Amino acid sequence: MQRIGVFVCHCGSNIAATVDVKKVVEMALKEQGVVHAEDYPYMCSEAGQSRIGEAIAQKKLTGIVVCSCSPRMHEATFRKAAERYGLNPYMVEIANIREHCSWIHKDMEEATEKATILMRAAVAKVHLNAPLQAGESKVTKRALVIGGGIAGIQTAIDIADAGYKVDIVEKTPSIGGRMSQLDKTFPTLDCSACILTPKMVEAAAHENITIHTYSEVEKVSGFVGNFTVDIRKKARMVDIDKCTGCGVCQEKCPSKKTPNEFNRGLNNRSAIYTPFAQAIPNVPVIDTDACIKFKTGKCGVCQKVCQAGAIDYTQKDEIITENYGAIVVATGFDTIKLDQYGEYAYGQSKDVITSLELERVMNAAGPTKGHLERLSDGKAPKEIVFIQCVGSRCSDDRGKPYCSKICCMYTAKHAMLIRDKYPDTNVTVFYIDVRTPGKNFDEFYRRAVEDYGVNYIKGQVGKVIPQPDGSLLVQGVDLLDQKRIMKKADMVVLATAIEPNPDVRKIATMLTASIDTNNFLTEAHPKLRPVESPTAGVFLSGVCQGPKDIPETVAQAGAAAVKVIGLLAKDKLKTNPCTAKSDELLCNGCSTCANVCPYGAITYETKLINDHGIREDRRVAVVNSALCQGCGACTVACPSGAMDLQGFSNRQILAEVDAICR
Amino acid sequence: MNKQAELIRQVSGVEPLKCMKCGKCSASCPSYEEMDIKPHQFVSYVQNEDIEALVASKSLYKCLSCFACIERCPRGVKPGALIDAARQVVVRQRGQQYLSADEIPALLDDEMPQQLLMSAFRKYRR
Amino acid sequence: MSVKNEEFRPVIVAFCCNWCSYAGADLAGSSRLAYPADVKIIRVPCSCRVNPMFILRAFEKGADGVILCGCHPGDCHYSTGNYYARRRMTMLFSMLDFIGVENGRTRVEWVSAAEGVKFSETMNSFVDKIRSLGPNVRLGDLRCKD
Amino acid sequence: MQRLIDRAKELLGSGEVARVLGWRKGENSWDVEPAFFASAEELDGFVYDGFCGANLSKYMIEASKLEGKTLVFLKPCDTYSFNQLIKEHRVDRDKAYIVGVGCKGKLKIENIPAKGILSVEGAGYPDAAEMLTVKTLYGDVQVAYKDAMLERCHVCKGKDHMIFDEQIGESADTLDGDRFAQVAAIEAMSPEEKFAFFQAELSKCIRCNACRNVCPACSCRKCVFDSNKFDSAQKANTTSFEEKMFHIIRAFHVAGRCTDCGECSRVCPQGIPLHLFNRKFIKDINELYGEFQAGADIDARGPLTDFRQDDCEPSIVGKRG
Amino acid sequence: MLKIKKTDLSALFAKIAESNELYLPVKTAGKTNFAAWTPAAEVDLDTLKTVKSPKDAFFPQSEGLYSCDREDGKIKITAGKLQDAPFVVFGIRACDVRGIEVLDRVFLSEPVDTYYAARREHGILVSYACGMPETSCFCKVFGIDAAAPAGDVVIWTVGEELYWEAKTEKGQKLTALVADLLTDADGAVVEAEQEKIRAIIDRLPNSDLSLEGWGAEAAKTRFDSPVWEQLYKPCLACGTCTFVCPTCQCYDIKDYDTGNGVKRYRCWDSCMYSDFTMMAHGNNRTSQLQRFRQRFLHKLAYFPANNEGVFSCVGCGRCVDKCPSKLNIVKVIKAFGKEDA
Repeated sequence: MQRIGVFVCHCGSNIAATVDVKKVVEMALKEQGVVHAEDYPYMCSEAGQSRIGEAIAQKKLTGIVVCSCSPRMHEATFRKAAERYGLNPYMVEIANIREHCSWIHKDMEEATEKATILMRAAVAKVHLNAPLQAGESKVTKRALVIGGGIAGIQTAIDIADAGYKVDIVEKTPSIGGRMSQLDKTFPTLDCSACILTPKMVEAAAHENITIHTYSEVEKVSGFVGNFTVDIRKKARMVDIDKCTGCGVCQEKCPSKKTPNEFNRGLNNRSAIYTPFAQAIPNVPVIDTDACIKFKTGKCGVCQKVCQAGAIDYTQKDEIITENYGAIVVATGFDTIKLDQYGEYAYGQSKDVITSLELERVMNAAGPTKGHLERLSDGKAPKEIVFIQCVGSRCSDDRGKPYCSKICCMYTAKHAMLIRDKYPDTNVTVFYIDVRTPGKNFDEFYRRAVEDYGVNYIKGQVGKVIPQPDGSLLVQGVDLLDQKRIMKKADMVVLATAIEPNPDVRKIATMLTASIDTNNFLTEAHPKLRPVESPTAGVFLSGVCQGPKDIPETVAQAGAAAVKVIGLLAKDKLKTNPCTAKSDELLCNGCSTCANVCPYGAITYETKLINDHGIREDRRVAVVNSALCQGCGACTVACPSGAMDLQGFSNRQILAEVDAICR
Repeated sequence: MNKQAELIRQVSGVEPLKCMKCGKCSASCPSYEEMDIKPHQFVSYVQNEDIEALVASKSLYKCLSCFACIERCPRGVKPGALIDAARQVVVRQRGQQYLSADEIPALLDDEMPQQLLMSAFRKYRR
Repeated sequence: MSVKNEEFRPVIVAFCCNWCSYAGADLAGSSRLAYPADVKIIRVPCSCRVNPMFILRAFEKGADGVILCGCHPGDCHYSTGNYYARRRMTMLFSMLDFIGVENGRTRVEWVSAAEGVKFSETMNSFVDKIRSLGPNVRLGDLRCKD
Repeated sequence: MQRLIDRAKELLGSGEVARVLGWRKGENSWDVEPAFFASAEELDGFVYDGFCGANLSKYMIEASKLEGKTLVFLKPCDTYSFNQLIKEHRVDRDKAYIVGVGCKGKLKIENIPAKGILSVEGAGYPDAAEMLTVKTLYGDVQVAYKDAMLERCHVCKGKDHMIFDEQIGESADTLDGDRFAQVAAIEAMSPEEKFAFFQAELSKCIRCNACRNVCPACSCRKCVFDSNKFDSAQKANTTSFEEKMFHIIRAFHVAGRCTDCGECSRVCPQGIPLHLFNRKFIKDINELYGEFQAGADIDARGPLTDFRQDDCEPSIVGKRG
Repeated sequence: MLKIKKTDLSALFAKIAESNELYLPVKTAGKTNFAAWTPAAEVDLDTLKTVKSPKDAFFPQSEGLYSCDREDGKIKITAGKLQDAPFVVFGIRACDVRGIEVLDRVFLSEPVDTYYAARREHGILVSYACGMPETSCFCKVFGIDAAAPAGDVVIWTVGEELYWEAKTEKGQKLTALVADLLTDADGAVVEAEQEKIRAIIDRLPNSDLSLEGWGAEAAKTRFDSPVWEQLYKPCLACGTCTFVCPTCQCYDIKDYDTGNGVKRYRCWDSCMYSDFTMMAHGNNRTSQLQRFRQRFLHKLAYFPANNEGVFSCVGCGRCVDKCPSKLNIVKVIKAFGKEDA
């Protein structure tokens, strides 16, 4: 049986002017279990709190009801006070008689009656309160960043600078990501490599950063502060410690017919290769599908020419297991496949290319050494047409329903660069809308029109028809002039929609992080927690969460890093004790609760259960209190009532209902 | 809502509000030059419930029912289906209701617009 | 209760989620936006914490109306809770309608922390509705009445 | 029937299964009880005919705890329940050897309007007759097989077994009704009529829990109506509210999980059409969240543990017809 | 011997109801159960067996014992009201009358159950001979004559008329009350009807059921029999058999929190339920086999052991009709008969 104290606050006249506080005290004393009741002008004041303390000591109170302002205001205050005076903080309940009563009612009798009922409900609840202890779990002071693009690199550097260890896991042979494939960046037109490479070097040289390239996350277990991750380090066939990066092997390699991924397949590479000159680490890998040695057993040229003796054909994939306190997902994006867009003749004509391919064409290290030329015949194009929104804003299943966000800006960039370098080349852009919010963005687009004479036409292109003379006929409409346009072009560039890296689905499943219908990772709150996943300890950086450009990506990377640092700075995590708890005797093991848990906090174990003398192995739900956030979705999903929420238990809420209705 | 506009929406199953006015339909249309009201305008005519003008338009029978606009529309708006439905409205105005495919051969005459015939075939084949 | 012979004073239970609707009710309070004292609020962490049994229990014990308030869909603090609540309540309300309980004794309303005005207006209109329906006789337990 | 017995004996003999779960002859030709058979001799009491309405899926919860495999005979509609139990980890698929048996509609003795029935002839499988000959103390009568069928057979879900190891026997088309017609008819009533209808039906309820205990979806180790978790434990109805509460909550707890197997209505001693509650939920789910048949697909997410961002609001309840 | 035309029955009921509560078989939503008579009630005397036995006229499924209410911080206790007005149970069958006699042995022996005793004191039984016995009936096995039931008044229907004979003082009082509506009749008609009924009963499949081996002895000889293991398996652990049974008398006592106090009530319980007699340490019968065995041994062994050999089964056959798994006491008796053979 509880011994309950009720403390009614006047809040100056805020409450006392409309609620007869003396009457509430009098009514409280009639409630079962209430052994003490008093009123005071300011319960939250030092003096008010010490009165609570005295009552706890003198009346041996086991539970407290404070009738005052909203619990959102002072619940924490009174919980701390109770704890100070030796009572478990979760034995405190607040009856909100200010915001929900005195401030909205004028009639004293009515307000007093309502305040009394709210007090009763709180008393009824306290009767069923149980002392709760916040759990603790230790934090592994090391972070994992999945993805080595600009998002991952920036996050890693920021975390490492704060003094914590970070591992980057990158699937390809080098870090750098999409940004390393870009030629120039908007809106400043500085060289992408020039600003990225220093970051890559900084990450590689950082004492707190370990980079696992050519590696993939294989398995994740654990929870916030305590993740255990298996990482598959794929066999490079090149000893990373011995290799000097001289490049002789790549020159001598006889297998040179593999499409070069880095150049989007616009030219070929050797079987042993580094993806690009500034790669980090500057150590090649052997593509065993292309390598003659691996296909036929005969060759071994690279091994012969390697002065350092770094080539090792016997290497096997290796799996390492590491512990982390936090995980950042920075898996980036790719462009969508255009197989279904036959009308743009991509794939039919070599001169229809995507914007990312154009980046490579314009880049000095690209397939044309930076010369703008047609990939079909090497001639300089005189008419270039850009088509916007290819696969973006598309509600059918060919494309994506969202705006890819970056295309308007990079197209303006491309147009401007071309007009600048090749003034006799005409550039036409077919657009639906031009979207340029952002600092100096619209100015940039206007410069393309006003200073560089880029011809913008509103209207999506209907089709691109390759002509016998090798040119391309672009059929469209100028919607503003209501005019059919048949434009002959030498090159067509498609602003292809971007989509999250397809691997992200696998990773999200491993992390129990949720993913939306477009495969973007879901943030914990779209406005207030944009860099956190709903799964505690998992953070989001870059395009994996939604389309964004480089400055936004870097900003989000920093934000994610701050969240990680905030987590790793703690030695132990205090967990909210108001978590779900399963009654093993009632649990059916049906998994219904786990299906609705947004945090993956519920797992199942087969346990020997002693149910009033009947012993049997049963599959029962187990809640990880470090992951559970206490929403209660599981408690309602559970058909047998085995799952309950501490602090808001079924019986507590029902007691409040009963008290209000009686 | 205007009854005829409602009818067109029902018959075509098109939601004009989904249109983002990109013009790809017009850009794809082989009869664009022949039309007074352009394919992308079909949508706004229905949206604005200006069915009289749409029905009076010669575009009604300039549309070849090639359905390129339907295939390529990124929003699934189907201007071709709208114009098909507008023709249906005309048919109904003349007091003729649905045709069964068997009845068509008997009704063929030289004055009947070929386009109507084509779209009837498409309609009943579907 | 003290007022008995006067006009019908309904008992109304309002379940409010801690993060949006309860805060919205607080805002209504601090903005002094009045609504009838018949409404008594129970704080729950999330609308998805509300078991249909709580609602039936309220009616059993004499409530005349029950309203559930949560964050707007998409804004749930726990990201998905109110989506589950929405389906559960749709099902429950449909069943109550099916067995002949007057429509309108139950309601779900999404009220954000910034919508003090909406909270107050919602409660006013809900109380009006319940007053027009009169006392709940079809779902109450007679033992609580005498 | 003989094929079933032969196959069961074969599987028992080979040791492939440790026992057989089927139906056993009763005192009268219509009194068929679910039963376990452990030997070939015991199988002489096995019967499979029109009176084998009992859904054996739920017995597999206990059978899953026993050593060895259990051969279980499941009719097409029973397999939905079995699938749902697999999905909820209540039965062990590996402990079951499922023989999908054909079904030509199951009979309910109460549906034969005759007093003092001594025997019913014509219900035997495989050649169930179109007309049943009913011998009674007060003379013989003829009843159409169809007229004596359970309600659920008139709205049969189909002849396909959702899960099986092998199939024996033919099924017949028995579907001749609209599954949701009665629900729709009630929906069309005024609130007063609806209330009067359910008041009359539910006032008969004696809280014997037969509906709950036979229900394959009600597989909780301890029902909320037997535990103190919600202060809702009751043994008998004391007021009309409790009857409503019990049946609404029961329907809610099985919503999205109920396969509409119809066992609740079959066993109710007071003939309350309990399936109406479940079917109301199924109809709502189909209309509001898309067609869903519990137990058809083990991997499908249950409609109440799922959502769409553009789901309808609860206020739709007042707006729909 | 008196009689009344069937068409005049509503007048009879109205007359009885003027000064008595009247319970009789009423059809609601297709099923017939005993219920209070109202002019609007659909009285159904044709149905042989009501779903529930009429035992709850004397031992209701749930009844308030007393209530505690909070009044100004004090607790006020109000005892439940005892039956103090006469009531008539009309149309109760021979087996169900025997059922009441079984209940009498439980509730009227020391300590006397005052709630039950008050009802028995004020209750008048108008019993009704079974014109058309059913297949599931086996009352003859327990020495019950469905053609001549016990009761305060006995009635028979023959053709379009209902014959009436008072058997006790209570019955005569009731007869006097409705004397205006009754006319004299020829007793020979009833005797012929009785012969007809007995002839049908002899043809019933279970009328010759042997009770050999049952009685007090069975508690020892049949408790550990492997037959139980065979029998109980299909049992769903529902309470249908218990709740339709005219003799099952177990109840539970529970409290209902009204918010302002507590109402203590008792309600039928079933030994088939897993939480029957549940205690802190668990249940003393841990398996369904034990619970199943309990029910039948109670009827056929423990009860006769304590009541001069009287079985607490009356052969009404309701469990035979209503068990969802088609288990019943006849099956149990026969299974042991076969085992013995």
